[in-house]
Amino acid sequence: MDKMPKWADVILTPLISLFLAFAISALVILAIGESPWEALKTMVTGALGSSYGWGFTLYYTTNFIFTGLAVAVAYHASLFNIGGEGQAGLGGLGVALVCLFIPWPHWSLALLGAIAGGALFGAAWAYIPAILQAKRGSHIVITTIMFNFIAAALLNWALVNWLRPVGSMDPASANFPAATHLPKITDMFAGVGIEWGNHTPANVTFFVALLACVGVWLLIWRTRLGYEIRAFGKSETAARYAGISPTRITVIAMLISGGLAGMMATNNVMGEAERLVLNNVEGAGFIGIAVALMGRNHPFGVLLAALLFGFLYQGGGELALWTSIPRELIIVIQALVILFTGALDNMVRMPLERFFTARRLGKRA
Amino acid sequence: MKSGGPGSAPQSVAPAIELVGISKSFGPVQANKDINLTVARGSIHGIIGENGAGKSTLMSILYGFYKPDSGEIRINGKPIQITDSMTAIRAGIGMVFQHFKLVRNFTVLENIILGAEDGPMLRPSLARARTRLRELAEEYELQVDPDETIDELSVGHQQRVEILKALYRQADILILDEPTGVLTPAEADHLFRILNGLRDEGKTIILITHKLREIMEITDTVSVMRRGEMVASVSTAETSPEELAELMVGRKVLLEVDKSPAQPGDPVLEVRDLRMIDDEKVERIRGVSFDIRAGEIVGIAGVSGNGQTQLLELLGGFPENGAQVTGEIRLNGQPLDLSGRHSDAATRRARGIGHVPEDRQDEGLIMDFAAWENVAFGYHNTPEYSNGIWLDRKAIRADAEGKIERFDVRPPNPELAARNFSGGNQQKIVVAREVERNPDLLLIGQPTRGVDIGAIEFIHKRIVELRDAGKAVLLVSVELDEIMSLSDRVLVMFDGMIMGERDPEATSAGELGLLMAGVTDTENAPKEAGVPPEHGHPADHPDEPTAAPEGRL
Amino acid sequence: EPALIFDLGGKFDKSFNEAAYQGAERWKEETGGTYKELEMQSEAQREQALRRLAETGANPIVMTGFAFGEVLNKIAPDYPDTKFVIIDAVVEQPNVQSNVFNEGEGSYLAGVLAAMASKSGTVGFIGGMDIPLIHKFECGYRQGFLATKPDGKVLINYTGTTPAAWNDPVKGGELAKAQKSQGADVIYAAAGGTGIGVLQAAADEGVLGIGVDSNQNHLHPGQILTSVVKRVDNAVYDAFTAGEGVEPGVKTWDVASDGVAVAMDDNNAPLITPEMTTAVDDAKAKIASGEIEVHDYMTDNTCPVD
Amino acid sequence: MDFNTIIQILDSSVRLMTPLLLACLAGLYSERSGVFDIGLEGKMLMAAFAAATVAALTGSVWLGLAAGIAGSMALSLIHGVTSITFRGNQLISGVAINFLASGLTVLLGQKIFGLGGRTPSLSGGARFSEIKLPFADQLRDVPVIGPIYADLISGHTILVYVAFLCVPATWWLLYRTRFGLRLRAVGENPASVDTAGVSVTRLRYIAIAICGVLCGLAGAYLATGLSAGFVKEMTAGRGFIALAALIFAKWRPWGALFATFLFGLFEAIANRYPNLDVGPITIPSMFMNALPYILTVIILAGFVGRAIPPRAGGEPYVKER
Ligand SMILES: Nc1ncnc2c1ncn2[C@@H]1O[C@H](COP(=O)(O)OP(=O)(O)OP(=O)(O)O)[C@@H](O)[C@H]1O
Ligand SMILES: Nc1ncnc2c1ncn2[C@@H]1O[C@H](COP(=O)(O)OP(=O)(O)OP(=O)(O)O)[C@@H](O)[C@H]1O
Ligand SMILES: [Mg+2]
Ligand SMILES: [Mg+2]
Repeated sequence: MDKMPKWADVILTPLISLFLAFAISALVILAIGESPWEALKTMVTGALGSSYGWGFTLYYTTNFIFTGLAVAVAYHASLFNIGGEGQAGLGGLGVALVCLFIPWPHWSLALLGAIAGGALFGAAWAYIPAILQAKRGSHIVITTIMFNFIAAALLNWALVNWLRPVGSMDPASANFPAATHLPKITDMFAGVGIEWGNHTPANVTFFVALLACVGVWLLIWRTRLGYEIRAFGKSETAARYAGISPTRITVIAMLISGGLAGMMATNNVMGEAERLVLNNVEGAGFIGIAVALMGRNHPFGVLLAALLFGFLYQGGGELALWTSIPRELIIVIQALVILFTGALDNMVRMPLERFFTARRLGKRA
Repeated sequence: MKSGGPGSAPQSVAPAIELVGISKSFGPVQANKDINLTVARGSIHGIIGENGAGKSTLMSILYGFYKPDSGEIRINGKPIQITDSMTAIRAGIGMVFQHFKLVRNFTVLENIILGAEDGPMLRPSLARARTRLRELAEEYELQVDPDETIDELSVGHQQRVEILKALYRQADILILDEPTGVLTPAEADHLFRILNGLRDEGKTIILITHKLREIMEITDTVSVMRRGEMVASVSTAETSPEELAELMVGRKVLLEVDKSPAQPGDPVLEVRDLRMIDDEKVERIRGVSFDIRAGEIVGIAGVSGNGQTQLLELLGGFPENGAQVTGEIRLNGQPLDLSGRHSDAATRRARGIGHVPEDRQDEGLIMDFAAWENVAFGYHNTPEYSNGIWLDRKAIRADAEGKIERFDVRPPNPELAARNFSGGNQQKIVVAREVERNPDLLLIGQPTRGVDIGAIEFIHKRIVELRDAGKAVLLVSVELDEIMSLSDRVLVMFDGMIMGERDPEATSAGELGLLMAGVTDTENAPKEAGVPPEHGHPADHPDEPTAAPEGRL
Repeated sequence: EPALIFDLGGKFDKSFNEAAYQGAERWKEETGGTYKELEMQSEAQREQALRRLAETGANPIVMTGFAFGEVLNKIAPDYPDTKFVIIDAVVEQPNVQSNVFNEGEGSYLAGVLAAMASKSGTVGFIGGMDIPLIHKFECGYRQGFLATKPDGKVLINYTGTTPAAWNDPVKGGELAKAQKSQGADVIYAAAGGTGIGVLQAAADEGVLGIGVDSNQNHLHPGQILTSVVKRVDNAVYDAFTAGEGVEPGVKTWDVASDGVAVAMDDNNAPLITPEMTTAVDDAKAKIASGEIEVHDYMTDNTCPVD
Repeated sequence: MDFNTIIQILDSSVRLMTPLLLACLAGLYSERSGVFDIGLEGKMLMAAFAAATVAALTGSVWLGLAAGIAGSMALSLIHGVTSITFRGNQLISGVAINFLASGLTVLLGQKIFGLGGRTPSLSGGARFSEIKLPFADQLRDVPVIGPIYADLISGHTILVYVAFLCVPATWWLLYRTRFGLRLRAVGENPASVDTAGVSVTRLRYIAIAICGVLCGLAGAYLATGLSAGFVKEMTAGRGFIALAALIFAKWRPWGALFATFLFGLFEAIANRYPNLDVGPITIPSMFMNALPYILTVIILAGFVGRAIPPRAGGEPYVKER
């Protein structure tokens, strides 16, 4: 017996929280002397008002889905993977190597290759913290933080000394060959004769991300492995009682997590930049933490949260581009959204629960 | 000065406790409904009721842990608003919770003074507490080492700490919530002697228990709760266990185990010279050898902390991390791996060992999983429950529904998280899962701890049925009654060793109690020897010379 | 209406974005015109920003930073009527003007000055993120220094490998102190916001600092030897002034054209001896004439003085 | 490596470790009370900003310090309201606080100074200056002890000494006072504190407030002690390193001193030897920059056992569900 109907908890609570977050954001905008209404309009039209805006929103969403799923999978095994940033970065290296050094006949094969390469490198980067946690008890939070820094150094070195074409200013790899260029969503629509979001970076990887959501959902709630991951995440002693090996689950969960983070590179590195640039992850790894926590570590929740963050990112970008509002405002709005929907949800839920309980008791009487 | 029934106290003396119209709900669950209760000063008052009847809630309200939705509390005749535990403590109330509220990595002394310090500095408080503790220990025979950390103490001693905490705060009214669930008979007797002493001093005691024997033995008056309501308050002298049981459950309950003599077959489990050294290099199991044959129940009696837990876990395939195991175990004549990949619980299950662990909440169940998911726990990789890499959710659900029905799990809702079932029903889920696999060997630890009498009856029946189907059962319990009535043979463990074997028909609780305390010469032992030595589990003290158990006399 | 796009560091990066901003502001002040400005927030926005500006009719569109090179190369052909101006990269398109700066030459001059100002014979260089562009500064500096003081020593530090390397004045200050304790008495900072910490620490420790990109001499008057200015402001100013008539092709800003220089003003006048002035002028002339060839690190990832 | 170099490296370590130490102790109070805090970074950043801003506006570093503490406390309060009063997810709240600080500092900075989030450079009384301990100059020439005293021990800003004093003070508070006993208890088993008649909420709020003060000191030290003003994102991940150090230290004050010293030392060494020659190869500077992190992982894996966090950490205290 629940205190309030499920729909209220799933829909009403986040909506009210979101509303509160935006209300406070409006106050902040007022405080810096701008018009909240204009800001909202710019954001909504910029991010959702046109297929063009959607093209960007979905691109960012794709990134956040991958990093969000990465955090979520590890979280189910009660491992707090803060290393998405580094794993996605290494994933970029994997994708770059696959695209640069293997002559692909067609993008579809290249995509599969890149997914494998990105996942492999991302997973490899998660493997070390995982094995240290499992065998040596080194706290995964520290090791993954450290591995973010180490990944940055490694990527920097690889780009400057190895992958950068001689004479290029840019610490970036050469451009990937044309055969590896992924179709943009624009192209896919054009195929059926619809003009949609010209020159936007959203590409076929978005569908890979959706598949990843489904895959993670199946993995966690439908497979034996997922069952073991969740059981281990809830109680290590109970897992051992049930014959589930803590080492094995720790390592596997982190490999999957790192692999998902690494797969993000198919979107930003292969799908958008079409070469590997420095700092290609741009904080998406950290946003993944917020996305996963807000999405309650459920793939569908992650998808929604990623969309929300994609919207904020693109809408905020528009805001910074076309109004005099500094781009940092978006970070503040993101913070408020995270705070209200993720951490202060009980503030909304408690009165709601009281309301529904009172109503139910009233009915009964 | 012992008061009689509730009505017999002179009108002039106000009762120690009066609860008037107390109601409390947790969200939609009404845990207490309009409860009235009067407890006379200087009496021992028992409260009984099924799991989830609302006993703990009521007492927690009295102690200020929960706030009642409505109702009034009067202490010594004066109405009082108990808003938090501090108010309760000031009003002279002390409570020993069902689940102890101790800080596990603190010393006894630190736990005692927590919240009752004399001043901002610790040293003087600790010094005073040390002296006072010594006095209390002497006065009430409640010896504990003040510098031991709680983690190192046996449950019995942890409970002493809780009682000392209350006495240190000069409690006049002492509430004990299921205090004997974790004690040996000797420890329980000891506790009751203390309680009697306290009552004689004029203190008032409320005792919650599931054991009717204890109610009959020690209480002056008793109240019965059912589904949040107070259904009866009677004088103990004027009632009987049968009547109480019926009041509690709402039907007649069989209080004895009904079983025919065992017909043992071939050995199922053969254990030879089994040793286990834990992570901290302490030898927890010290050369244990025994057999269990098909169609018999072997009970292991012992004070908790003497290696039974470790033995059960080891046989079940999950000895604590870092443990080293040597010796030999054969199941149906085939050796079992003691270390390496094939010594895990999954392999043991595949070989036909079922296991109801001692701790259902931390081991036997995933509390956040739905009941149906827990039904597959440990067996999720078996063909019945899986399809390739997938979990066969339909099959598991169907099986869960069957089990819930057959085991009368309430509420019969497979979607409900394990956490939301009462302890007894949680236990039924675990027992259903393990027993219905028809294992060749069933390991079962503390099967009825904290479980109400209705459920106990049911679980005992299932265990006997399994035995009658020709399976072997290894039962570990601190309940001597349970051991003696269920087992066909009884082994007693002390300090990691088996002290001896007894026939339950031919032995007595006293004799077993002596063995449990490490006394093998049970003929000539003095009576007090049944009380375990100060440190409940000697294995925690590797430095102490642990000579042959006889030397302990 | 002209437009200016700043790179990820933002227009107040204490570096070339800020210089570009100043150039635009100067143009605005002098002509009373208006311009559009944009700050990048993510890599993916570059193309978006360029296209949207081009579509709204901004012309010319000026952008700072090599990171725009790729994108510009891709989109310039789509807007043949728009003129694009890129700073710090070469894009070979008919409607693009590429502005490249010979930072190495400016740094060479700073190296000469450092060598003459240094009493200990040891000087320092602190770079921001460890990337080739910054090595270019480092290499020129070392060449200039060693040409003047062949047995001297240059200490080199980079702040880090993440973008945080540009915004860590604390680490910058600590690196400056570490270099000072190893004997450095002139420290050149090419590290954006981190450089502020370097210059501060140098001033606190009583050694000389050298600023970068824009004239930073005023930050600690009398304690900053000079600043290697990169006239991004002029590049922007020129582009804005030329308007739609911006000349396509590569425009090189070097010592000869005063596109890069060492800043001399009242703030550092007491530090600059006449000999230094002569030496700098001399080196300038020789660089212009080709007699001194300042090696461009980026061409082969090496520095000849290694 | 001669003696002088060692002194210099240690001296640098001390400066570098100070903000880490303060933040680490801040985290210690919060997490010992059972409230996890990954928002140390944000609080430090906010404190650095507030301190620099007020110091720049008033010219007084002390007012700046007070403002820094207030700024950090404000965020602490948010964390308290979400995770104690409303029993929200402590990790999410921490993440939000980091975002909030990162955005607000620049937004407010831009509004106040128009320098893109930077504050003007501080000078004179708006900065903490170095303190010369008595007899530092006279003792300098005494062998061994002289340089240690004059160069290593003397000559830091007051906050450095405060930070180091905080270690024994924290130890004393934690293990010798009533408050410490209760604090440790509430992080292990809040129900034990509650049933002993002490308010869990109050204790946790106090712990969080102390955390705010210490983060405030850390941030103020960054902006007004180590450097002279605020630059956006100037904490540069130090809050996360402090968190790592806290786990490393197993939530103990002396451990915190040791762990943060190690981080400071590694960074100082990497600063001093940007390109380390090891026989045939030279380690590129990029890897020297990552050296502190690599060494941390190695030490963690090799020498430090399992770190067991306070048992009640991360979980809000819920009596009635
Ligand atoms: N903290 C709580 N939050 C929500 N519901 C609770 C809580 N504690 C108890 N309940 C509800 O109140 C009812 C009464 O629980 P209580 O613990 O008082 O039972 P009990 O009689 O002590 O049972 P047992 O014999 O098993 O100890 C339970 O059925 C449960 O649903
Ligand atoms: N905090 C809580 N939230 C929700 N339900 C609770 C809570 N505490 C107890 N309950 C519920 O109250 C009932 C009885 O609670 P209690 O903790 O007394 O278990 P129990 O039956 O006594 O088991 P045991 O005696 O083995 O501890 C169960 O249904 C349990 O799920
Ligand atoms: Mg109870
Ligand atoms: Mg119970």
